[in-house]
Amino acid sequence: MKEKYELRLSGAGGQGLMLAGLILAEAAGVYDGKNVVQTQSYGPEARGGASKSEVVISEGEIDYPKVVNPDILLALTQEACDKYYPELKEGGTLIVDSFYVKKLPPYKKVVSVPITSIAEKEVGRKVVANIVALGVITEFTGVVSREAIKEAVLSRVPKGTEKMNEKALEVGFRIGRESR
Amino acid sequence: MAKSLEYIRLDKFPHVWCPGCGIGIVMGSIIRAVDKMEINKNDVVMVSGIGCSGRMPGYCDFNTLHTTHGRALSFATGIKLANPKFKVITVMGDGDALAIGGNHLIHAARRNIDILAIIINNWIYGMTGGQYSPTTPLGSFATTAPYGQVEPPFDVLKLIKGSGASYIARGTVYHIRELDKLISGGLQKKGFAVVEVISQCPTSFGRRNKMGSAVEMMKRQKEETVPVKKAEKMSKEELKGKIVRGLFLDEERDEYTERYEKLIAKAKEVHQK
Amino acid sequence: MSKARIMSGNEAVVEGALVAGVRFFGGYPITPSSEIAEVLSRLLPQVGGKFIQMEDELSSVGAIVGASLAGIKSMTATSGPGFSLMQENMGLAFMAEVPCVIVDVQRGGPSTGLPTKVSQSDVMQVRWGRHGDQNVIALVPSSVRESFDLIIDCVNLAEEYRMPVVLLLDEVISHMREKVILPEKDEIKVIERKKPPKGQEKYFPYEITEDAIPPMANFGEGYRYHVTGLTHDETGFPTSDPEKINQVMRRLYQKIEKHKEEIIKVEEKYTEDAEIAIFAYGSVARSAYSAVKEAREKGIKVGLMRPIILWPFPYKKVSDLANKVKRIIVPEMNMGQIIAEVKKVSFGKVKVEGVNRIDGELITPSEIMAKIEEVS
Amino acid sequence: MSGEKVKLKGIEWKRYGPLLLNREWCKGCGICVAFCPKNVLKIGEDSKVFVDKEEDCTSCTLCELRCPDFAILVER
Repeated sequence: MKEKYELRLSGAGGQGLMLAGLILAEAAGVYDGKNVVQTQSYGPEARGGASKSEVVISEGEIDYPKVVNPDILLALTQEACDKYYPELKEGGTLIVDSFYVKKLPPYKKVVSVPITSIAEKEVGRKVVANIVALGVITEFTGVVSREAIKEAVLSRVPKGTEKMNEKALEVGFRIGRESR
Repeated sequence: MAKSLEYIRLDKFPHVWCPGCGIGIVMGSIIRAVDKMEINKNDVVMVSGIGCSGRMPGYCDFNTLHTTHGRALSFATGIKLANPKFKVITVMGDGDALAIGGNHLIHAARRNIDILAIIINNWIYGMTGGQYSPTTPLGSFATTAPYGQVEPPFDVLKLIKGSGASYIARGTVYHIRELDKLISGGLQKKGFAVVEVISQCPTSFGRRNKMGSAVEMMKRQKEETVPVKKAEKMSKEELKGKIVRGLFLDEERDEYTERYEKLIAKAKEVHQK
Repeated sequence: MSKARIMSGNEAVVEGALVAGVRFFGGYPITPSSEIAEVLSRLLPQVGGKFIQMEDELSSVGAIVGASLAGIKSMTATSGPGFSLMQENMGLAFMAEVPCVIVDVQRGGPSTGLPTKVSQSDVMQVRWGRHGDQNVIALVPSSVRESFDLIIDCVNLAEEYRMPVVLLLDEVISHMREKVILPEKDEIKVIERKKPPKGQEKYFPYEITEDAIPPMANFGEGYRYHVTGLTHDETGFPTSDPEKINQVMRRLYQKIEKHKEEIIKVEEKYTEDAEIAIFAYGSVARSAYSAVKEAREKGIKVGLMRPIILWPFPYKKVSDLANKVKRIIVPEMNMGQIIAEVKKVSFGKVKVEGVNRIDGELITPSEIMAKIEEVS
Repeated sequence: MSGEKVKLKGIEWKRYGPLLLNREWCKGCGICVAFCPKNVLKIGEDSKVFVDKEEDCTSCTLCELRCPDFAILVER
């Protein structure tokens, strides 16, 4: 793995991106033992419209905490994709939910899968789309380990929903694998 | 006899208040209430805002705190919540309690925190030279009401009642035995207790409004007030220009710091799980 | 057990405050500080502490001063607009020498300004927000871990010096989550206020002592003393005697002046051989450090001086720095507030230049780098 | 003896029958005089209270209760 990864998880308020960002940070920091900083949009910004959560993962010290040019950009809405794609690092990975993002930018390294509809079909709940997305990111990019993300997910999701979220993660792993 | 001397800081006397000012009379009444309850002086905290009434804690041999204008109740809230063993008395003027500190007053009442709030109402900002206050009667003169007060005054007791205190009374310094009972009742009350005391400011209010000496002003307290029982039988017409005095509310309600102790027990239980 | 955790600056403040012994919080919610109140409302009662959401910021400081007089370590948290409202009763806390901690998470202003965005524009409000003269102590963390460490220092300093102490966060530090490993409790030093000697008959709450810090008895401990925001003599009673006023007011000032060398805390990186120095604090210091490392890689000799305690200001250290470098750059998220302090002691020695941002975004390393390249 | 000096808590008072006066603290407002049911008290030429008819005092304590200056005490 290279020294430093910048991730941006973007979409709309209510899609669970803040939790996803926190889980990713815990997977990298607590379970994989790396340095990590997570920031996110706050206030009205985080409620309606475009919302984002950013994670910087590094083997070394992290000074500037924000993401400038993400290595990995997750876009769960068309608006987020349009807004943040231009900032994607050259050679970076774009992961979109094709359930919402119909118009793809002219870019080769893109994973386009209907995350939300898969979440509904295979896990039974749309709300776990964020966890499915974490599975995809993990498996496709290797930015965190599978074990770490699993532990982080299980420690953060509400009690009683562990099984459902574990399944969502497994589904994400599978899609990630298939997309490679 | 001489009980009052046990409770005052003798080396600070004579006090700063003008001849005939009623604040000293209120202070005597508060002291008698504390004495009657036999509370250890170390457990009494007296808090004030500023102005003439703000000086009272300086003369009382309790734990005393003279704060900023209008904020007495916020400091008192911190003291009482931090250590509920304290018997906390706040002394405020009408400007203190009802203008700049109005918000703290209604919220202390809403919480029903066990504090005795004495509001000494002399209709005016006395110490600063006689500017009008939220209780200055319509048409009265003040240094900032040279053409007569144009704003209607607060009815203090209605305001408090709407906010949720558990003890509400109004007395005058003229009716001193009654005042002793009202203040003593307020001090014994577990909950937020308000006693409004009608008092005279001969210097800044009386003089400007041609009310005569302190004695004349106290005579007005006798003539212009009616006891609450009597007022119940009087018509609106008869009550015009009269101030009703006495005990208006004495209710048993859950007190804030006791409720908070229960919250702590609950939180500890949740924590242990 | 100490293990790695992911937590925000605001959460770290809560953890640190509890370790330092804070058992009373009175506050009023305001972005970006509200998480401090939210988490404390849950955690304080679990340890027998008290949390109260007051009706406004004026009463919040009133309540914590009251609680502190009752003997409980207390704090509040707010942001710029709320901090403005707190100035009045903070002034009383200075005058009456009541220990308490105020956390100010800076956001953009004036007025409601930029509620959810970062700024460093309260640095002078902290210093000069109140009327009258007083020395202040304000700490500026640059990381989540440091937020934990410095809130403990704040509580300790407040108790030690009998005064309000400010933890000056900014929105970036308060909201960002970082991996931290917190120290064990037994590794943390907690200071309690100096009390009058046991059995002492007469107590002067504002006694003129050698260290300029009078011992503090709590309400209820038998001394029944008087506390006022008016100028007072050593007994605590109001006085208008110029000699007495002078004595007490100068002692108040001396309290910090006398101990400033012990209080001041500065971190330096690569300053030994630096030709250009960056003076940065709070979140901006992170960007500055990033720029310093980049510049060093390019062979430009740049160093960083970062005040961990902003007030009292490290004038001596900055003056020494100005003696050895050719330029000082002061990046800050305001129109140039701390730069004036740097200039005060650099005047005639070295040119001082700012990098300023007031749009709610954190200054980036590349903006600082551009300035470095411009002046090198 | 009327006018006898008495020390209470280190402060000097003068006794007139059941009444103890502290003329140092009296500001001469006249409240005690005006509301004494038996007209026992008067304001002197020095604008301070004095006991005029100590034999009429019934120890009702109204003067003590209403004195804003804590300058009168009544023995009962």
